[in-house]
Amino acid sequence: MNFSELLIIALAAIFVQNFIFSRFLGLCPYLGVSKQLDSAIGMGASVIFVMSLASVVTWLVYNFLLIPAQSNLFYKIFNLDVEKIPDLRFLRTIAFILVIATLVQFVEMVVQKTSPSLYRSLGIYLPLITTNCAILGVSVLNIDSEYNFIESLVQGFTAGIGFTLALVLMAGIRIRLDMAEVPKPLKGLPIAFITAGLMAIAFLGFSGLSLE
Amino acid sequence: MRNIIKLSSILTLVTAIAALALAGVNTITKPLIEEQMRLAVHNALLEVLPEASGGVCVDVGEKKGELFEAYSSPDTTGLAGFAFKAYGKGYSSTIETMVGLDLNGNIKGIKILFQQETPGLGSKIEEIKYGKSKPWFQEQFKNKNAERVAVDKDDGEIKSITGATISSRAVTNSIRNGFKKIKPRLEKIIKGEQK
Amino acid sequence: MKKTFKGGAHPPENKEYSNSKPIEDLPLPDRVVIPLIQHLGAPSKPVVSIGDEVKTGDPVSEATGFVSVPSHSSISGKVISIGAFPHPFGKDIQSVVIESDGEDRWNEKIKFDEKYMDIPVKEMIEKIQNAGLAGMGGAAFPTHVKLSPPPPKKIEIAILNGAECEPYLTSDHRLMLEKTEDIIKGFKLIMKILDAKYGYIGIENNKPDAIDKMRSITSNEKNIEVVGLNVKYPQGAEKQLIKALTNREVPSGGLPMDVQCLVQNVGTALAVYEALAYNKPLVERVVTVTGSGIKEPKNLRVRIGTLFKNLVDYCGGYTVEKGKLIMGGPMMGLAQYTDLIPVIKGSSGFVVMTEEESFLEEPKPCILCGRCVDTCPMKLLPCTLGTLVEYSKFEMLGEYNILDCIECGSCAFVCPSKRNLVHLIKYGKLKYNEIRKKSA
Amino acid sequence: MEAHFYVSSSPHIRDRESIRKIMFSVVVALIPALVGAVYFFGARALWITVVSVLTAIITEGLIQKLRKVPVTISDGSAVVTGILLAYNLPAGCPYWLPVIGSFFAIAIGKQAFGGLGYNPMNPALLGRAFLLASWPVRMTSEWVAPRGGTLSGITTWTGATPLNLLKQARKVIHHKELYTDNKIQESFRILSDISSSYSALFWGKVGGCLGETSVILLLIGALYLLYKRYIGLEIPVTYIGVVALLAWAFNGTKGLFTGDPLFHILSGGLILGAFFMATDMVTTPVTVKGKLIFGAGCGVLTVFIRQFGGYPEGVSYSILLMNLTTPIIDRYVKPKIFGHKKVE
Amino acid sequence: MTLSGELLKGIYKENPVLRLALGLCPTLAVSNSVINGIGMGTAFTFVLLGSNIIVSLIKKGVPDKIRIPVYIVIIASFVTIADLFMAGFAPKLHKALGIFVPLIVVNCIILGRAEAFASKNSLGRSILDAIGMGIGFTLTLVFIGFFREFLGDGKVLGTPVMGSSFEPVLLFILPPGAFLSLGFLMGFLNWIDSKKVRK
Ligand SMILES: Cc1cc2nc3c(=O)[nH]c(=O)nc-3n(C[C@H](O)[C@H](O)[C@H](O)COP(=O)(O)O)c2cc1C
Ligand SMILES: Cc1cc2nc3c(=O)[nH]c(=O)nc-3n(C[C@H](O)[C@H](O)[C@H](O)COP(=O)(O)O)c2cc1C
Ligand SMILES: Cc1cc2nc3c(=O)[nH]c(=O)nc-3n(C[C@H](O)[C@H](O)[C@H](O)COP(=O)(O)O)c2cc1C
Ligand SMILES: Cc1cc2nc3c(=O)[nH]c(=O)nc-3n(C[C@H](O)[C@H](O)[C@H](O)CO)c2cc1C
Ligand code: SF4
Ligand code: SF4
Ligand code: SF4
Ligand code: SF4
Ligand code: FES
Repeated sequence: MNFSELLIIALAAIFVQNFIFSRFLGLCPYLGVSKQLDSAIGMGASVIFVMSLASVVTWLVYNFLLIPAQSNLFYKIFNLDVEKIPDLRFLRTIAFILVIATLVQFVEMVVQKTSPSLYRSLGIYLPLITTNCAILGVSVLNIDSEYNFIESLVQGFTAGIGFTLALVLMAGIRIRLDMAEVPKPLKGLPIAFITAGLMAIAFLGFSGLSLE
Repeated sequence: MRNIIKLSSILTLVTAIAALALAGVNTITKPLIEEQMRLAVHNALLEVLPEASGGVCVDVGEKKGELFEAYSSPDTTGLAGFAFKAYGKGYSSTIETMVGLDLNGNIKGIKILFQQETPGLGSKIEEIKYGKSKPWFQEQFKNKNAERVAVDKDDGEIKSITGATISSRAVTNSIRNGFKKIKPRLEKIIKGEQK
Repeated sequence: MKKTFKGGAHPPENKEYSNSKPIEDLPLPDRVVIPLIQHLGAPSKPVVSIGDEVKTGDPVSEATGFVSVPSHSSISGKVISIGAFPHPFGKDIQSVVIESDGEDRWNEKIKFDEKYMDIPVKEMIEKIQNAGLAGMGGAAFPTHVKLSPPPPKKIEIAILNGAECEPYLTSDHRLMLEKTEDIIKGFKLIMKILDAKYGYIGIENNKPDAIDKMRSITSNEKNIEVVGLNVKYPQGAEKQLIKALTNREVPSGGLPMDVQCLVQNVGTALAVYEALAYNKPLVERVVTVTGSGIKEPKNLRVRIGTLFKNLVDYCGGYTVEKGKLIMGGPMMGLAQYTDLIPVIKGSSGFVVMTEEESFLEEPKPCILCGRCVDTCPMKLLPCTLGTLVEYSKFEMLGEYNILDCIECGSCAFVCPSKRNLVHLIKYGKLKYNEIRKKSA
Repeated sequence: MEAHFYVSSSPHIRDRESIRKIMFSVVVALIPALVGAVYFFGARALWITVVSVLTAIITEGLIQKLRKVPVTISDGSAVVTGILLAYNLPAGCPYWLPVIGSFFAIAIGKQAFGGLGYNPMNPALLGRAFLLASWPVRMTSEWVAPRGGTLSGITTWTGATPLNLLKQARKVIHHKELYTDNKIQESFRILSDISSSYSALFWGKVGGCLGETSVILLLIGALYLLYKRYIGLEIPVTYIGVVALLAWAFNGTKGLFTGDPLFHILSGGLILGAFFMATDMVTTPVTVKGKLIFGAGCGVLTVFIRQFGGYPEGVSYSILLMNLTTPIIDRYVKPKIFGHKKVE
Repeated sequence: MTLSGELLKGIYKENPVLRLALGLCPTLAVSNSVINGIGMGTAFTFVLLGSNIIVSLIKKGVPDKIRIPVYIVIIASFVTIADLFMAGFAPKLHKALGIFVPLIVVNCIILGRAEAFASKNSLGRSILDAIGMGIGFTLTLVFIGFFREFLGDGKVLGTPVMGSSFEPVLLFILPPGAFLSLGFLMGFLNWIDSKKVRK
């Protein structure tokens, strides 16, 4: 595996194809939890964690259970012919969403048990995350891009970082907008969208990035 | 405890029903989807290698679906040419191009299979000018030697798209380099055929 | 060591109106209004009734606790009224009104006591309280309280504040020139009371004559040093002065004694000397009457309770019909709506500005230029404080340490958007304290 | 005589500085560069600036009328935005470009947020970024060669502006396998010739956006603003310093520490950006420490985009991106408050 | 509420995107052309209709504790069906919409309607609700798509309609254009509302 390739995946996920500014994934929490800095940071941390975890687990599910290839557990365990392995790829969506939902529940339980203080700061965001398309999105993207295990992990982790970056920057600006004479009809969500648009314009500065 | 078991079994049941229903749908759509994919490739092949019309295309790639032989008759005799897929990193996507070649390595036609370049800029590699039926950028490649295609900015003959040199270069260079890579294999196949 | 602090502003000094005018005695007024609140702390309680005859220096009220001081009659005559009268603080306040008999008969106990240096410290402090001393540098905090730090605290350095950094004001300047010996005597008394090791006298470099004079008088005192300070507002603010002279920082929410320092105004030192050596209560003070709204600006020795109008008349009257009357300097002083207010212990000066000078532009939105931040001597973020108050985000004020603001006005002075930052901050402090009380 | 007194809260005196004075000083400081632009690129440079400024003023006035708030076009901030936007355009661009750009800058970049003081990002740069994204061909190919000079500032190369030339040459050298020998040799020659453009870059005899080319004329204006204390050195110095350092370290083609820092300082919009746009107070941190971070961040991003980005120049995007961090910097980077032990 | 009200509310008054601010990701992501909007809207409406029907039918039989997971499974099934059929019959569109077809599963509108409406209302109303919401969603996508395609690419439904001298405002077809268009559209609706209130 090539380090510079991983770096490219990371830079793309954070800057060039930022989940918010370019891929449009995870906008609900982006707009919902960006009113305060503390919650933005908390949410960001939770998303980074869950995204990395989800990338890994869904990758494993897909490659060991769903696809008809030698990596499939059916092949390994039952010594089936590759041709005869059931092609379960059509179950991808349903499998991923269930895995993610279970995962988030599980994480919530573990965090609650092991670190009540962490739970207090992150716990409230965890349920929100299940229905966040960024998590499912990164899982599907990993598969569509035919990434291997490490690449998927890197994309999951860095996409979470990109999301957090966007979220925290937005929170900073929104606190300021709260104390600005924004024209009435634009107050609230409209100006938040316009701000996101202008931020996306700034992020165009990273477009065409290539490491050479 | 009992409750948990009950809930889990309901959930499992629902999931199982769903999975079964989906399996049913899948058996209907799977052949359709596969046919669509095959058609996409096949149509592209026919477009870039009209000589092969009537014949079939046989996949000879090491990696599935990368390199094709084309025959002029249905019984796979009479090698008419080759086609291969070229991949080039453009401005914002990896551009995938099907390239048709005659036996001398001259391009018979190209077709962009996939690109996500900027609309209005890089995506002009697929632009069809008013009153024309084929994309002008791709038409330029006809009858050029695949080994020597280059854009005007690199002293070549392919007129690049204004403001989208990167995309233009990506297509052109991917064809040239792709051809260079498969050339030895093509020569081998041609030799084998002549024997 | 740099003899200054970080930040600060440079307002035009405008001291030339009066800095070369020797102190003149204002003729006795016909009547004086002596407010029962002239100091920080509990109000005093009257001890005279209407019709009583009083002599100059007789107490008219008594302290009502440790942090409180009595007031004294500043003329001889008859008490004609006790009631609420206009006061420089902007509201009507209980005052004793005395009509002069024109004779200025002084209380007999007020006379020179040769052995004033030898009385015990405890008695000295009592005498200072009985003399009604409250700081003359502006805040009017009872002097005896400052001079009796609670036992574990020890004052190492006593500081005499001769900075007089407010524009226009020159009363401290003139006092230092004309009463140099007495001030030093008072300062030495203060040092004795506190058992302080060192004494610093801080004077801004725009008063070289005062520095020279003070130096010549203290040349034999090993432990007293006269220090010239950068001319910069608010060099005279306690914390900034201590920083400049000793490089110590009074901790947030703390007092000078937390860094073993004490600051007294030069006028207070003089009053301490007179209280101990002559038994003289605080019945008069030096007041600068100045500004382009005054015909002949002067420095006047004035009896406490004299109405400001009397001062103006003595100075030739106003040059304008409309303008602004400020008790104190233009940076921190209080604007007055009438000139029928009495001189009080903390009145270091009155400034009258013309209408044009008093014109203030409409405030505009903050452009975040950061000038206020650069200038704030406390290193706060005045712009943010102002905006938070404007948008009623009072609960966030603590995060930006609003209570550390000394209300010096530097930020509002430099703001190109002309925002009323100090006004906002004062209001913010009020609201923030309310919130804190509620949650406590 | 009964006198009448005004009452207000302290302080009762105010400094003479005002927004208007500051803004018009910036206008004055920008004039030398305009004179230079007219000299090098012809009268069109002037007209583009005029069109841009007028659009900015009219847009601001109209929107304020529509919003029924006081019209503040006389405070000069729209004029500054208009001029700076014009300075960011190629001299050969059609007149509708400054019109649309200026409109976007004021209407969406500034007034949508409430007007002066409330906008989170630099309006002029937003206008430029909008134009660049919308009409990239116009914005990157309407260069005019300076009077008596070439686009590249090097007499032997005429094709492109300096940073573009550098970028293309570096690209060719990194991907030798894709290019003809001819092309590769040419690229090496460009790299070795690049230092001969210093003087052209310094005086402004080089292609580029109309207000960015002349380093000396911009510095004259900047010195005036520094003298008047309307801008501080914190941002420009850290910005330019970091660019120089990183360019020297990483921009060479012969390994680390072989780059050409002087070329990177003089070329592109760095001087214009560092002194006139990264110093826009509304969109930059208020504290000294914050400004140092801001400047350094701009420097890092500029070199990063120049080196790896799709654009040859990174100044405008760097400043815009750092604008986004300003509220966070202002929130977490506070001065050490007098009497506090440490910043929490 | 009247039956027609049930149908119409989703179009303007309770438009899921513009009023409830739900389903923002697909709205922004696929609104760069009218045809994408139609495709996405159709798939979405199909899933919403299907899941609303089933949820409304089984609403009594599902224990509260596992309501959400069951809904998710139901929704995911319909999404998969839509996904598979789209891939089979409209491969080009399928490719253009990319991962946003499977992502319908997490689209908050659908789960939201299942939770807030179908699980509490009769089958008929649930169907009307789904159709109304679906149309509201589709119309929004198509409207923004039209705007962006027209300004950003000079085309309507993929056909160039402006003369060759028109230089499209590329930004509108790029990601920032999506945010700006939606922001201003929402602001415009607020403005209209404020006018109405004043009258
Ligand atoms: C928003 C945006 C999108 C762009 N998209 C493309 C693109 O799709 N293809 C491309 O080759 N260049 C694209 N560019 C890059 C510029 O147009 C670049 O200047 C150009 O590729 C250089 O080519 P030239 O030598 O023809 O000017 C894009 C630039 C911007 C700002
Ligand atoms: C509640 C309170 C208690 C104080 N106690 C003391 C004290 O014990 N010792 C002292 O030197 N100063 C004390 N001070 C006075 C302050 O140090 C300071 O001199 C006074 O607040 C006026 O300062 P200013 O004129 O700078 O506002 C006290 C002030 C207040 C408000
Ligand atoms: C902004 C500001 C400026 C001040 N300037 C002076 C000054 O120039 N001279 C002075 O004696 N006190 C000044 N003070 C008051 C001092 O902080 C302090 O209260 C005083 O010197 C204590 O002496 P006193 O108790 O004898 O008045 C200033 C206070 C503030 C808040
Ligand atoms: C030193 C200085 C630099 C400025 N730079 C810019 C700038 O880069 N872009 C801009 O639109 N306005 C600039 N302005 C004007 C003004 O601050 C700007 O219009 C505000 O950002 C609008 O709220 C500048 C003003 C000053 C004083
Ligand atoms: S679930 Fe996805 S599409 Fe729906 S709003 Fe949240 S982030 Fe957007
Ligand atoms: S401003 Fe007033 S209180 Fe402050 S130092 Fe000057 S004279 Fe003293
Ligand atoms: S914030 Fe307070 S201390 Fe700071 S400059 Fe303003 S008034 Fe003075
Ligand atoms: S000086 Fe005024 S305009 Fe400048 S930052 Fe402070 S409050 Fe804002
Ligand atoms: S409402 Fe969509 S993620 Fe929360």
